[in-house]
Amino acid sequence: MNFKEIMQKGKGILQKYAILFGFLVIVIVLGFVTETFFTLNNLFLILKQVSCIGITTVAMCMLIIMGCIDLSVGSVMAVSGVFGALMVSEANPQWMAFASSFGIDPVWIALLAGILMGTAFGVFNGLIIAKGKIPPFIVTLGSMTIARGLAYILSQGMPVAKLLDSFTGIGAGKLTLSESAGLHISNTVFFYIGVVLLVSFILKKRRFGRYIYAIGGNESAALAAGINVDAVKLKAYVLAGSLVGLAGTLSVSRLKSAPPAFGNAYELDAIAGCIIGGVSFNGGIGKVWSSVVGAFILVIIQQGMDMLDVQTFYQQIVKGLIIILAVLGDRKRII
Amino acid sequence: MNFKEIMQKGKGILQKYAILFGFLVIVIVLGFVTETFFTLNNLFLILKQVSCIGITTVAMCMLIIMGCIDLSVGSVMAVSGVFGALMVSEANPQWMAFASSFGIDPVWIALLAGILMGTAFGVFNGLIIAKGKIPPFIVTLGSMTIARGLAYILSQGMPVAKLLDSFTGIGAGKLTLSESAGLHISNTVFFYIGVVLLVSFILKKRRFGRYIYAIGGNESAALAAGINVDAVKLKAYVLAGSLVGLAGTLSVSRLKSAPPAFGNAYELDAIAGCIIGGVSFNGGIGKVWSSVVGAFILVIIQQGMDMLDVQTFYQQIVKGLIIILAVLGDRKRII
Amino acid sequence: GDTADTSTDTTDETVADTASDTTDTDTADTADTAEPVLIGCSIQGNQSTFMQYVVSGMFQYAEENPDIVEIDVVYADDDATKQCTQVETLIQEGIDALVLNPVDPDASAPAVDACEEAGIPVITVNTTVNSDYVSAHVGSDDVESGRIQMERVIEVCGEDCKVGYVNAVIGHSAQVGREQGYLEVLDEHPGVELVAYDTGNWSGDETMQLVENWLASGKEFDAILCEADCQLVGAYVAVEDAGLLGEILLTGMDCTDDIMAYIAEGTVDSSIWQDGVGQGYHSVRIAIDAANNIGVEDYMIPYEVCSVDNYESYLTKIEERNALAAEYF
Amino acid sequence: MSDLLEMKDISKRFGGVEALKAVSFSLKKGEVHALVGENGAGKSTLMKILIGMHRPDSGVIFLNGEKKVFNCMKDALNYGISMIFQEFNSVAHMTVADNIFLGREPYTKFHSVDYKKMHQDTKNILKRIGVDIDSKVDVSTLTVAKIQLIEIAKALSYDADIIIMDEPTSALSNNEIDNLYRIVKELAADGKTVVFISHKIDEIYRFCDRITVLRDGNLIGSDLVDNIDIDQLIMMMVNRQITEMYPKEEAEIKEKVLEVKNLSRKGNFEDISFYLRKGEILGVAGLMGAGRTELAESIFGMRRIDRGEIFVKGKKVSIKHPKDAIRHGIMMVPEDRTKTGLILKLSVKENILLTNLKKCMIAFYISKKKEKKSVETFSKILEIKMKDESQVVSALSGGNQQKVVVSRTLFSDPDIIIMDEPTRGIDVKTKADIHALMSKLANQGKAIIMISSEMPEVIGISDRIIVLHEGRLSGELTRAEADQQSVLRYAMGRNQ
Ligand SMILES: Nc1ncnc2c1ncn2[C@@H]1O[C@H](COP(=O)(O)OP(=O)(O)OP(=O)(O)O)[C@@H](O)[C@H]1O
Ligand SMILES: Nc1ncnc2c1ncn2[C@@H]1O[C@H](COP(=O)(O)OP(=O)(O)OP(=O)(O)O)[C@@H](O)[C@H]1O
Ligand SMILES: [Mg+2]
Ligand SMILES: [Mg+2]
Repeated sequence: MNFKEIMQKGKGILQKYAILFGFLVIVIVLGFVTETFFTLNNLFLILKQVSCIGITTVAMCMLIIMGCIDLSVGSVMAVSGVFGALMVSEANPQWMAFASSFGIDPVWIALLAGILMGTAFGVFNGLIIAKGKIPPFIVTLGSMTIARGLAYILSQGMPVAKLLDSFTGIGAGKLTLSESAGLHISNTVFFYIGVVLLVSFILKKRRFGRYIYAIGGNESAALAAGINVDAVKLKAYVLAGSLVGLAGTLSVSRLKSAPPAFGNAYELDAIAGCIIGGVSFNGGIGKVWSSVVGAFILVIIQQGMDMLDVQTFYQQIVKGLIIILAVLGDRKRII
Repeated sequence: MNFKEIMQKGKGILQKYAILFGFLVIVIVLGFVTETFFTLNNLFLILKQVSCIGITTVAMCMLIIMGCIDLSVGSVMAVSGVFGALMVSEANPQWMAFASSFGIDPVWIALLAGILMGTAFGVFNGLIIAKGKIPPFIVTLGSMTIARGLAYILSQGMPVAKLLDSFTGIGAGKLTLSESAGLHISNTVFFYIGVVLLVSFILKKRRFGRYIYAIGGNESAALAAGINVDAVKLKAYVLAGSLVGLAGTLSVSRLKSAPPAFGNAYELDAIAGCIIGGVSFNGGIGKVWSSVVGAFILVIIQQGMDMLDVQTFYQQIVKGLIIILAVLGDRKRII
Repeated sequence: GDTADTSTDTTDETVADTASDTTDTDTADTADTAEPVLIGCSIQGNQSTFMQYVVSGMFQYAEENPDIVEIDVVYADDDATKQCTQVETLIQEGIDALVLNPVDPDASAPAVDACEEAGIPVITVNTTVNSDYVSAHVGSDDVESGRIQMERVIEVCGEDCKVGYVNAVIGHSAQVGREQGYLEVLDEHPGVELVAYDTGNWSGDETMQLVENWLASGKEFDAILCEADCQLVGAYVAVEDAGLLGEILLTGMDCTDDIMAYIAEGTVDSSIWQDGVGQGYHSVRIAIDAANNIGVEDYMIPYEVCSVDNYESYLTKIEERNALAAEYF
Repeated sequence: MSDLLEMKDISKRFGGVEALKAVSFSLKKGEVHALVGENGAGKSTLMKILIGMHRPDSGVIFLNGEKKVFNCMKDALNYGISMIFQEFNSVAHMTVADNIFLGREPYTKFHSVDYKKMHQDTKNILKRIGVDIDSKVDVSTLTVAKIQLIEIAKALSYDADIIIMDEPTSALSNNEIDNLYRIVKELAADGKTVVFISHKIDEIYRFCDRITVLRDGNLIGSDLVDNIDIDQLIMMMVNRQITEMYPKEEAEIKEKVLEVKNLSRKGNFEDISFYLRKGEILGVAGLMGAGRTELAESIFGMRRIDRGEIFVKGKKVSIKHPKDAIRHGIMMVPEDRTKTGLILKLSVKENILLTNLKKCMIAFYISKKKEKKSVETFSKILEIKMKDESQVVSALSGGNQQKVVVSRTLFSDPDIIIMDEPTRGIDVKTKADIHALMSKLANQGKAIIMISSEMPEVIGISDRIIVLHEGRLSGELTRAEADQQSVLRYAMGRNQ
């Protein structure tokens, strides 16, 4: 291999992993400029911060790979959280009574209710997209508004508060590694890891996952191969909906309150996370892992800007530029 | 032509104009339920309400036909409006002095500044999309954040107020048809009509317009046909940007104040308007006229719900359902 | 109350930099060596201009006292999750006290819990949070603002007037409190007819469309109340277009520039004055005390009605406020 | 022998187009059955109904004497019918193995996809049809020909009783066709039934036992190959006599108009030099993956070249974009009409006029009248079968679509025309028409480069032939020297 070839190869690798390199640069700069960035404490903090939106990003990732999208995730997180919280809110005795009537700990009912609400929206989106043959963008634009309205109706426009401690314990709970050093891993992190592993497995190792890639890559080819495209789409939206419902319920449990305005514009963060991580917007290409990287980059950038005292107005500009540069770096030869 | 064929044909027409039929149904219901809906006064009010967002919808329509999208229109309206307003704000003497220094009425400088700011974002979006080969969704997701940040920076986070009367006169001005009956047509309506005619002409009668359809239909075929795809894309984004800048400046002039938070989520309304009107989300198909119909439907629905005192919560649900039903009605045989 | 040394930990020597800053030895150090106290300020967002005035007040205090305080301001974009996240980051950075402007009374509570865990005192500003741990609150009562605005309307228009009001973003603490104030007063005055209400989402444009549609449907009002001046500008244009300026009383909150100009003209009746700069200023002052383990108490600044009758007396205040905000943003 | 399958009185219309009018069609076990007809005759539509992709408006299907309804392709696959589609159906960013096993991936006992078995099976299948492709590469990196082979492999791997091949050889060169011939014969010997759609007459006689002819959606006839001779067959297909398949007019060959020197593009072609003269038809032959398409696209500016120079009429030119090429008088008919040739959603008119809309402008706008006149000229010359000029091209049959692309090229009146597989998927009559047209154009002083995988075509109408082998120029032949053997020898890289 001569020098030129080595250069070529280097270029290729750099291009392929441009995002990761950019990510490293950001991390190193932050490490140098701030004192607290490179501490285990901060690592766990970042993990915790990533986890809820991270779960939603994983769901989005799966849909983007399938050549679809879901604009409703932010609102569905809200309505799921609100619905779940109602089951365990001392301020809403009729719902709490309903939840208690099942004879099991209302906390489980709440978790289930949240996930089911997400699933219901998944079914709704999936059915209309698969059977109605309407572009996902437009269906989920509609359901985004519907879910938000429902969140307001259910909560009567006010945050659902006074949640049972056992429920808020889900989000607040943590695994303590070292009491003295204050090292804890939040519960939500384990949920996140679980979701990442599960969806990775499905995408790589299950037929369903392969069909998601096939549909995203070439829908008519998938159809010609005898794949029940409609069923796969429905299934994917249902799975994504459940994950979003879970993310919403976990967030609410962390927040100890369910504001109906919650999750506004989270769909954009989730999409940005996927794209920054390298999931192709055209479908058919991408890994769950990419969405994890993207979600981390977004959280770390936010943290970095807060740490470096970047003014709020300028933060928006930086964030916008980073979204564009990330993809630009990925697509074009930057060296 | 036998009976079956007539039925077939009828079906075809119904399908083709499903949206228009739905629209008529809404209008008729509103006419029956409220007293004031079917008055000329109200027609002109609707026209006025449509006009600014309508201009943005026309711009969006052109981009969607080209197989692209622009998520930044809401923020760009804000930054254009803010920038224009600064030129004529008595509260910002340094900018006003700058505008006056040109020796022409600052009102024109303000209008120009607003349009130019929109154009600048058009250039930015267009260049990155065309040269960087990045999906428009992601580029404009980035510039949406950037434009919003810039609007806040320029306005220092406060609404730009105390605008010259001659500037607010642009939006407030109207053509009085009948003084006694209070029949006026707002100036902004004429701007809207002008934009609709201009863009219709371009799309139908200019080569540039044909190329937009060609690129939306099949980009690589357009390239192979010798179309300078990059240049056309850039040009389309620039044109769209200018129109959005105009819309932003007009809105601000109507509102007599330029809040930096202005136009939040307007991109969704503009997209919804196009799709409801029947512009294909896959590109290559659609007319400016469709975007007009869509924008009207959205405004009329909003008005209907306000008139009927439907509360926001339910309004959102209705709006979401209508977006979905409109497209569903358009795609599938409903009869 | 003095709650700053609730962190009665026993493992002082092993406690890493996070939790130790507020221990007695540390604060003593701070006082002696005159190393400035680091105050974290978590602001709900910049959707309404008002928060900028509050932040300006904070900066003003910090600038006046550079030796004793340093502040670090972050904005949460009206997202409670983001606020909790940012507060966690602030704690990581080692702040000595937190000034919290909660996005939501309940949803922002975990941010307070996090401070409690780290032994960092919390002062809330403008909006309260549902937590016992908060050392003090600086602000004005939202319910009160709704009450005095509605009372002003009834005072001018009489006991049997027809009113409509435009809410801020539904679920926001300011909206919840102010609407509650409206409804309380309406309950006390059964003669007043509530013709219509809806939300303007803190947007002038949306409010304009809403009021236009109200008026187009033949609804009649004696007064329209807005929960923020950034909405009132839209209502103003709608009323003006309908040729009803002067016939419908208009009132808002926050005394922004454009509305003050309308009040001077006499086309808008009033706006509610809330001393944002003062809230910010005093919140930092009190936070320093809390960080230094000095006992602190709530500090309430009452709302005032700024109307066509008395607006001159507010003009200089507003000028100062705007100059200050322009300096920091 | 009773019928294995019978389609009875099948009718299908698409909007205004009656694609099939009460067509009946039957298959016997173990036969290779040719389905032939002009472009747009309804061959693909009939087969798509059989595979369950389209639902017939009326008519019934009997399989082994039992009435069956196919609602979707899965049904057909379950009944043992598989199909190679005329338009390829592969997922570009999946591997070869993924594509072949799409929809029926093997599972391990832990219910996860068994990649090991999948790749092993893929290797076996590919070996069986004699193709050397790595099962682990992405399909996106393969040439049209290789993708075609994978489509064939996929259809075969279903182990179906009835295999429909819709123009399987259109992208293949002779080696592959021979291979396919062997496979088809094996299948027939195994008692499988093959439906073979092709426009290449010689292939039909070589491969098939029985022929069914469609014309304009009507069944014209069905009989054993032995009972129909070529003239008869052509008569049935086009309803008129074709006198000359390669009507070559002797044109006067003049000065050089195009010359390329040492053109290289990494991974595609190396050091290609040749010239083209006015009035000349230069054939470019080669096996699959020889780099002909890449070469043509690079000259036309659709791809970047790494090295080399291009001269047009003696002047060195820089071509970075198709528009540059067009400016220098070069036009191209692309290889894949749906991917790069046409904008399927737009009308015939818009597609034909796209490149040279300038001609239809009056002052600053496009004139409808001028458009209509221009389109009429070309639709007459090439006899494009369409409702009117505003019909969307996606509703035309493959052959008619190809004519639209050719019309566009002619409309912009170039001096140099590059045609990449210009008659791929075109029926005999139109093929002859296009050959005649090329000949006429050359006579009018145009210079033509024609890339073709059909040996008789290359030899039939070229004045000179260059042959590519693995991205390098391996030989050049004059019309007099050229015969099948010599061209093939060069194509396989044996220069001596
Ligand atoms: N999806 C469709 N929509 C509308 N019309 C169609 C569609 N598919 C086929 N047609 C029409 O049906 C007729 C038959 O087309 P088909 O593709 O079956 O022809 P074919 O015999 O396969 O021709 P070719 O040899 O060119 O492939 C044509 O007139 C075509 O325009
Ligand atoms: N998208 C691609 N990516 C990488 N390599 C490619 C790509 N397309 C083609 N190639 C390679 O370029 C070479 C030339 O391919 P090309 O399509 O030009 O061949 P061709 O002679 O036109 O053959 P045919 O048209 O019969 O398939 C082949 O080696 C092929 O593997
Ligand atoms: Mg066909
Ligand atoms: Mg080729």
